Amino acid sequence: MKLITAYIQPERLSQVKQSLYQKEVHRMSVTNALGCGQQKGYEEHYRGADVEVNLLKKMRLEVAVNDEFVEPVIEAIIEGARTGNIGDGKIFVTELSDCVRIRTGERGKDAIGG
Amino acid sequence: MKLITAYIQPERLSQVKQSLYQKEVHRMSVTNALGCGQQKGYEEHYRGADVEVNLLKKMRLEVAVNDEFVEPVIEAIIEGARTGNIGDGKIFVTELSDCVRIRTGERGKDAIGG
Amino acid sequence: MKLITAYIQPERLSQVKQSLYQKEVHRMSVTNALGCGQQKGYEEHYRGADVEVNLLKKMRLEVAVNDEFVEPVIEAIIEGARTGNIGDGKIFVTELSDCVRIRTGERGKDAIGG
Amino acid sequence: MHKRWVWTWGLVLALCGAAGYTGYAQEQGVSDAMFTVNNTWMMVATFLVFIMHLGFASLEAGLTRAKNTVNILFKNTSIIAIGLLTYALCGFNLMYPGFEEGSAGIFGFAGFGLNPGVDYSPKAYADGAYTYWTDFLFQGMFAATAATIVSGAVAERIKLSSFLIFSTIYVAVIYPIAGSWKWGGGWLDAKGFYDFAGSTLVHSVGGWAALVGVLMLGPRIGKYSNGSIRPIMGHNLPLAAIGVFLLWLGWFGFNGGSVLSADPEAVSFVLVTTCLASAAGIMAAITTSWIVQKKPDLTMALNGSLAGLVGITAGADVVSVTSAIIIGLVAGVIVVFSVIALDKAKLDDPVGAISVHLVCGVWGTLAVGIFSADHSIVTQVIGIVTYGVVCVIGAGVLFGILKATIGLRVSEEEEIRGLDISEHAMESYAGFQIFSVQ
Amino acid sequence: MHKRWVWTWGLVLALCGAAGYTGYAQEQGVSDAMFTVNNTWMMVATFLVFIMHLGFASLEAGLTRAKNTVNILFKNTSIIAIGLLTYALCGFNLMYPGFEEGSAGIFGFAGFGLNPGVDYSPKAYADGAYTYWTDFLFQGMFAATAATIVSGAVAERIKLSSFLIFSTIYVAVIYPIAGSWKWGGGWLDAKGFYDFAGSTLVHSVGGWAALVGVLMLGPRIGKYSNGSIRPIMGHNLPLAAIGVFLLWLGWFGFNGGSVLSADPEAVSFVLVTTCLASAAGIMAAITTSWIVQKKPDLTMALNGSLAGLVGITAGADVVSVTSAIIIGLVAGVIVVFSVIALDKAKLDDPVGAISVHLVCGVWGTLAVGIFSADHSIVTQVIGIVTYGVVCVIGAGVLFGILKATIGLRVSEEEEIRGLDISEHAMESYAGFQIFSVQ
Amino acid sequence: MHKRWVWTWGLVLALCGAAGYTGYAQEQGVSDAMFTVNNTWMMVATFLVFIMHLGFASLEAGLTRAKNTVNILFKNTSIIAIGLLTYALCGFNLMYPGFEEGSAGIFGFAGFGLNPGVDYSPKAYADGAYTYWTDFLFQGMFAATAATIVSGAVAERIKLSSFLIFSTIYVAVIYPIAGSWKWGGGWLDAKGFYDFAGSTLVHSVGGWAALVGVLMLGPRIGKYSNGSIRPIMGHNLPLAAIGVFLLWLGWFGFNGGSVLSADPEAVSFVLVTTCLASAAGIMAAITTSWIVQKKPDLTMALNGSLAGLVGITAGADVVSVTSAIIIGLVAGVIVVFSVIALDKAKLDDPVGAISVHLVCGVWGTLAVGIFSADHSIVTQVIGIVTYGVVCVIGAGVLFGILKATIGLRVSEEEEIRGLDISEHAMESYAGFQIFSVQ
Ligand SMILES: Nc1ncnc2c1ncn2[C@@H]1O[C@H](COP(=O)(O)OP(=O)(O)O)[C@@H](O)[C@H]1O
Ligand SMILES: Nc1ncnc2c1ncn2[C@@H]1O[C@H](COP(=O)(O)OP(=O)(O)O)[C@@H](O)[C@H]1O
Ligand SMILES: Nc1ncnc2c1ncn2[C@@H]1O[C@H](COP(=O)(O)OP(=O)(O)O)[C@@H](O)[C@H]1O
Repeated sequence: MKLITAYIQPERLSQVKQSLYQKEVHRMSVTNALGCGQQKGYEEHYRGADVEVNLLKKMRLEVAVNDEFVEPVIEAIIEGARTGNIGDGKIFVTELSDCVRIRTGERGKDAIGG
Repeated sequence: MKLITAYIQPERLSQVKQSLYQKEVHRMSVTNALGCGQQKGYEEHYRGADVEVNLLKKMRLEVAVNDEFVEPVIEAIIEGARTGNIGDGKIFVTELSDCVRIRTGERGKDAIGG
Repeated sequence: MKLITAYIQPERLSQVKQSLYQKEVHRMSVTNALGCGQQKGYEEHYRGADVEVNLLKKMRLEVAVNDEFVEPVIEAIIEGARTGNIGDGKIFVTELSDCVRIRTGERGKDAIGG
Repeated sequence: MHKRWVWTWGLVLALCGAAGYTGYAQEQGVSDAMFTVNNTWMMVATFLVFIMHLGFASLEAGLTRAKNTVNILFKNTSIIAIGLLTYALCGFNLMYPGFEEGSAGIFGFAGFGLNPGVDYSPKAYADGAYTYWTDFLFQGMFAATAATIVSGAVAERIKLSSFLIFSTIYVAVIYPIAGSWKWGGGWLDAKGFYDFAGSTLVHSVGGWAALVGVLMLGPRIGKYSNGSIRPIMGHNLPLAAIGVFLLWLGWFGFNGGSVLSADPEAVSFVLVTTCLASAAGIMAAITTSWIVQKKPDLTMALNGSLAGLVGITAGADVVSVTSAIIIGLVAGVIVVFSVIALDKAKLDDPVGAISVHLVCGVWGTLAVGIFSADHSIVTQVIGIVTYGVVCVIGAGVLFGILKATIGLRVSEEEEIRGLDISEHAMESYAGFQIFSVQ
Repeated sequence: MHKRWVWTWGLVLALCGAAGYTGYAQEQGVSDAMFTVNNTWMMVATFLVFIMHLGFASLEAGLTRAKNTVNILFKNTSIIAIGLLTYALCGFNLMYPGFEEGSAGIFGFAGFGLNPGVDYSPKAYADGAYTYWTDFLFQGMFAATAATIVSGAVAERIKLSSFLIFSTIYVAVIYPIAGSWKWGGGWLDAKGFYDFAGSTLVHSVGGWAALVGVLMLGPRIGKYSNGSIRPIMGHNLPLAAIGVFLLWLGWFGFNGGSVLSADPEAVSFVLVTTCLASAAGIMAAITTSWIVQKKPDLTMALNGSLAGLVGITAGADVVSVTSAIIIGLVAGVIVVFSVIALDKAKLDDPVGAISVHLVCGVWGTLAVGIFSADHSIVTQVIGIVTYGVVCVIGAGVLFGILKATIGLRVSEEEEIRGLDISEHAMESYAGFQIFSVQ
Repeated sequence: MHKRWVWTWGLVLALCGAAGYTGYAQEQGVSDAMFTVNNTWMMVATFLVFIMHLGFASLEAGLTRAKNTVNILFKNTSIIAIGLLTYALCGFNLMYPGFEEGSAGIFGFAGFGLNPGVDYSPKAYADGAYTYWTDFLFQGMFAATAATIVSGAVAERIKLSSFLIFSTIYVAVIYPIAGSWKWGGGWLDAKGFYDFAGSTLVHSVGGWAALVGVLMLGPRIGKYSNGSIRPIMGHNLPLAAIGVFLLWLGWFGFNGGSVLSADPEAVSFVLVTTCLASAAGIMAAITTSWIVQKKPDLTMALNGSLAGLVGITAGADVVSVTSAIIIGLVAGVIVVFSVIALDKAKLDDPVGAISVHLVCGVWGTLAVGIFSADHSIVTQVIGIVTYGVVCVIGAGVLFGILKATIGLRVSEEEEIRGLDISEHAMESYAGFQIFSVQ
């Protein structure tokens, strides 16, 4: 099992969800995040003083999947999130030792999906 | 060491905290998240147009623990969060390679707890 | 590759960013979080009733790095975040199996940085 | 047709006389200019009472959770519309049915709709104090406030449809009939009961219904658990503060307009007692909450202002400046203890409506008997009890029927998700990250 | 110099007569006291119209996204400043150029700047109804509202500089010249066209420009995608509700002040029709949205209030109470269907300005012909069409030139990031976590 | 008893004469109707000044961080209460002690409490301009504003208890004594110093204390670090905009009421200069900030409005329309540069109170000497300096004693956590995710 974490542009979220649905992935968790990377920030002015803002709004997606779903999910995220511009985001994959469904107590592979 | 990440219903948070305290787990981090899963979403109407909302409010818990605490923590979270309804949430467990306490610079097992 | 997750005090964020920049680390993601640990909470009073607040505001940093950067990043975070007071925060390190840059589709070590 | 001003007028004159001012008002007919300025003043007072509805909406929304804000705003927007339309349809003519002078009337009805009558002369209508239309609109703005008071107390759990039905009937029938007994020149007026601008007729009438509503609905989920009180905090205190300042502003018209003419001495004196009572209420509530709760509580300071205002409303024109300050101070202390006591009794009133409007309304009505030599405390008690009994029964029957039929309260799931989504399918702050563990 | 009051006066008197009230106003010269109360009333009305600008700012900000709030507030703050300054510079003298009586004037200009003239006598200026200064300020507050109406419709995508240039010219030149045809005593006035307080002269004039703006700008990114409508929700509904209550408050002055004296009967009657139309608009919009959308929509209730108010504005003084309620009910129904229909037609109006101000403005102007025996529906249609043609051409040419030169719309990147950052480099809610996927 | 109106009256008359208007006001005794309309106007002006307190509360809260909002609202709610109560206790009688005419008084006290006197006759009290009660309430509403001005400048770091003690004494003693020199008919009035509605007597008096407070407190943590300015952004700009619009609304009463009668020509002229100065201030501040800061800054536009209003306040009745616009334009430019300059000087004023109220207050007072032929710039400078010296000393001593005893500033930890939690144990936006890295 793997945990896939992706940072994407907020306005791409519904597109990414669409792509994931097409790959039959219906489970995910989303968090708001601020990202700092290659993408240029912007200046804010307030009452005569300036401040450089380089933490830009991003969406953080977490999808826990069984191993055979890793590549499809990565593809789906790329498909939904890519615009070709700097700032499109990153995907991180980590090993998942275990997974528990709280409602039923199921464990492992069965708990992840459906 | 393991990192336990759990998605639960927001209104169960204080219950879960209570259960964790009973197992002598006093450290945790909480983030707001939006979750999409088996739980049905709802429709919003705004000025004559509808929109399907399927990202529901969840709380994301992170608890870093030494290995012997993994099962007690999972039990505690289940105890506090379970209502038996769809949407109760999931728990994910990942391997933790290292842990550092910023204040003291302590590392590993000692840094996690007390 | 490693994923470094740190919880720090919100007001230390710009300091930590500064330290990371000095180590040539320019990529990171930040999320707002609430933390519960050794640090004492506070009481809120509202219309005659009290409530104990022990989830304090924290910033959650995520930095994905290649292995040689792990120690420099940990040092930089400590340098920027340490005040010596309880509540300074924690750093967690997990193994990263893969990393993908959405824009280019690059994978692994190359995708993490520059 | 008898109108409220007839009965109040005498007292205003008495006060004017007392303050060393005699004069123009006694003239047989007032001049055109005087008629115009009187009417202009009453229209300004009407605007001020109107803006109280925004005050209530803001205060109630501010002191409740973000997930119920659309619902509260919706209720308040509906109520002003319902209030004005039903008052035009029947309320006005139920409240001022034209009881025979000295007839100790209990019920009268002057017919449906607005109609100044064939022999209507604007200036003669109220001896040059205001026109028929001003009279209707000023009184109509009052009417809706009674229902708005209930709105805050039952917030975050009442079903929208039940609330709207309740409000419509309460405001269209119960409020005006009960009001006719005093302001309409009915039996309580004949008895000498005194309530200048409505500590009882408006605020307690709303407050009693609020109490009944709270009793019949029960507390919000999570408010009282395991025997302890878990505060459910208001989501937007600037909004609450805006509400209270607007309510105070509105009170200039609520009390100042209740003089029912622009009489300079009478109106300006009423404004001074009103403002000083509010200021005293604030200081007393701040002090009390600082001592009792250890920290100075903004929401108590805000409630203190309203407490002072409700307290002075019954006697703003018949008590001295010093008495006004005392009335306000006492109200400010009372309101803090009342809020705490109701919570101890597990009566969950999110905005403190019962404490502010009912408890301080009763206090203000009693205070007339205490601080004004011309009024008897016994008569005041009779009035208070009468309104209490009638409103509790009226509200109880209404809420009871609704509970037995369509139900009073939303489901647990709807309450947890919030009434905005469940009743309106809308969010009040789209895009904002708002998380509540309650 | 001819002023608006001359033409309105006759109708007010007619109404007063009809309502059984004759009297003081016909006197040759009013007393000093009457002059003072008239002028005081008109100043109060001016304040109320002023506060409508805050109402518009709040409503527009509330019904759009948080990332464009600074921009909206900035536009509304600028507009009141631009409106007053240009009205002082030329607007006032373009709108009231002093056409010869019965001359059917089309264009006149009484010169730049404010100048009451050498033989100015405050009391004689408007037969004791108000001073020159009050006249200017009251009319000046009206002027800026026309541009504000446009602001909401083109929000979240128009370039700031283009909007400011457009507004300045529209309010300084087009609004007053068009206004002179009726209120300035020009040819439409001579034809018998009737628009009491501006359903057409203010609201439709703003509404037509809003329509042209929306057509030329196109919808906001993401509003209509793949043939379906994706609602873009307002970020702060309490702010929107504050806006609507303040607008209603302002309407007491907008309509009440348009009587152009403190005449008790005329003003108070106008206030009653105004309020009842608003209340009826609310109830109708609630009911319609509850049926059509399945859930009761707060923003529709709020729009319903404004719809009723805009609807009654043309005839508030010449229709009966019952007619006022009917006008409000119809407006409340219309506004809901209009909002939905415009969306179907992919005309993206974030706040419903076209539906409220243009559609209901047209309805209100027609309603005068329907509900008042003294006015012809044909003449009303002539007026409506005239203003439509002139405003569409005027706004079209202005927007067209701007589009061809400096451009009308911000870039896609700026729109996605939000106008607050891209145009002002500021955030409206610093520190708040606001995420929008649109 | 001497009252402020006596001294102002002559000038109002002079103006009226100048404007070609002579007449009714000189009559021996005004009619009852005139008395009533005068008093009604003054009461309306009182309401408007009252609502300025909500304006200040909203503006200050909006321009500071969300973690200090409860504290700011609490201070503003307290100040209006403290202001009214102390003004009733002693302020009114310190400010209008009844100096002998031409006595060049420095200190007088007419006794504690409110008491119109045994021979009080409402109409004779101020020659039919207003009653004793109206006089008190109007002046009382003014009093509290001086302390409110300080509130914004010292926000986010001052200890609540110290602030409340400071305000109480400043408003109860220093403001009224200083005020008595001009409005109370004291020595500065005898010298010919002119300040129509309080550019100096209210705004500078508040502004000087704000300056002293800022100097003694030091900047907020993190504002100036490593030699550079790190802006600390206001958390709610819609709230700030609401504040400014309400302040402008209030200014209609602040300046319009300072005519101290409803004189149509005088009041309406004052309203026109007031509004045009505000509009000019907005446009000048927008232009200046657009050029200097590269982007148009909403908070500067809002400050520009207030700058124009403060600037015109000293001479609203004695300068021409064109002069009013120039005064506003200059104020709008000044305020932007002043804000920037204070920041460069590391004087941390979160809301720009010093720039708006002190700097533009001084400018406005000087402007009377520049733009009105009847007033000497030398006398104006004497007045400005006098108030500067007295207020700096007064505020300095008060703040100094507090600093030496209970302390002025909260601890670093409390400041970082926010005054809402540390002073009140409350949050202003419960449930909202608000994160600030400052
Ligand atoms: N090494 C990293 N660690 C954590 N987050 C990262 C890292 N690299 C990128 N991100 C996240 O991905 C987002 C996009 O990265 P950016 O460098 O701007 O674009 P791109 O990958 O297209 O060059 C960043 O804003 C940040 O949230
Ligand atoms: N595979 C997954 N990846 C990420 N988050 C998940 C996954 N499955 C569930 N979740 C999270 O858990 C929440 C509850 O899941 P849901 O399927 O609704 O309930 P249940 O597990 O009781 O059937 C979701 O809203 C989501 O936040
Ligand atoms: N075991 C843990 N699991 C998850 N988060 C933790 C853990 N320990 C600490 N944290 C996070 O680190 C923050 C600081 O911890 P705390 O114990 O208060 O300080 P310190 O580490 O300096 O003693 C906490 O608020 C919490 O967010």
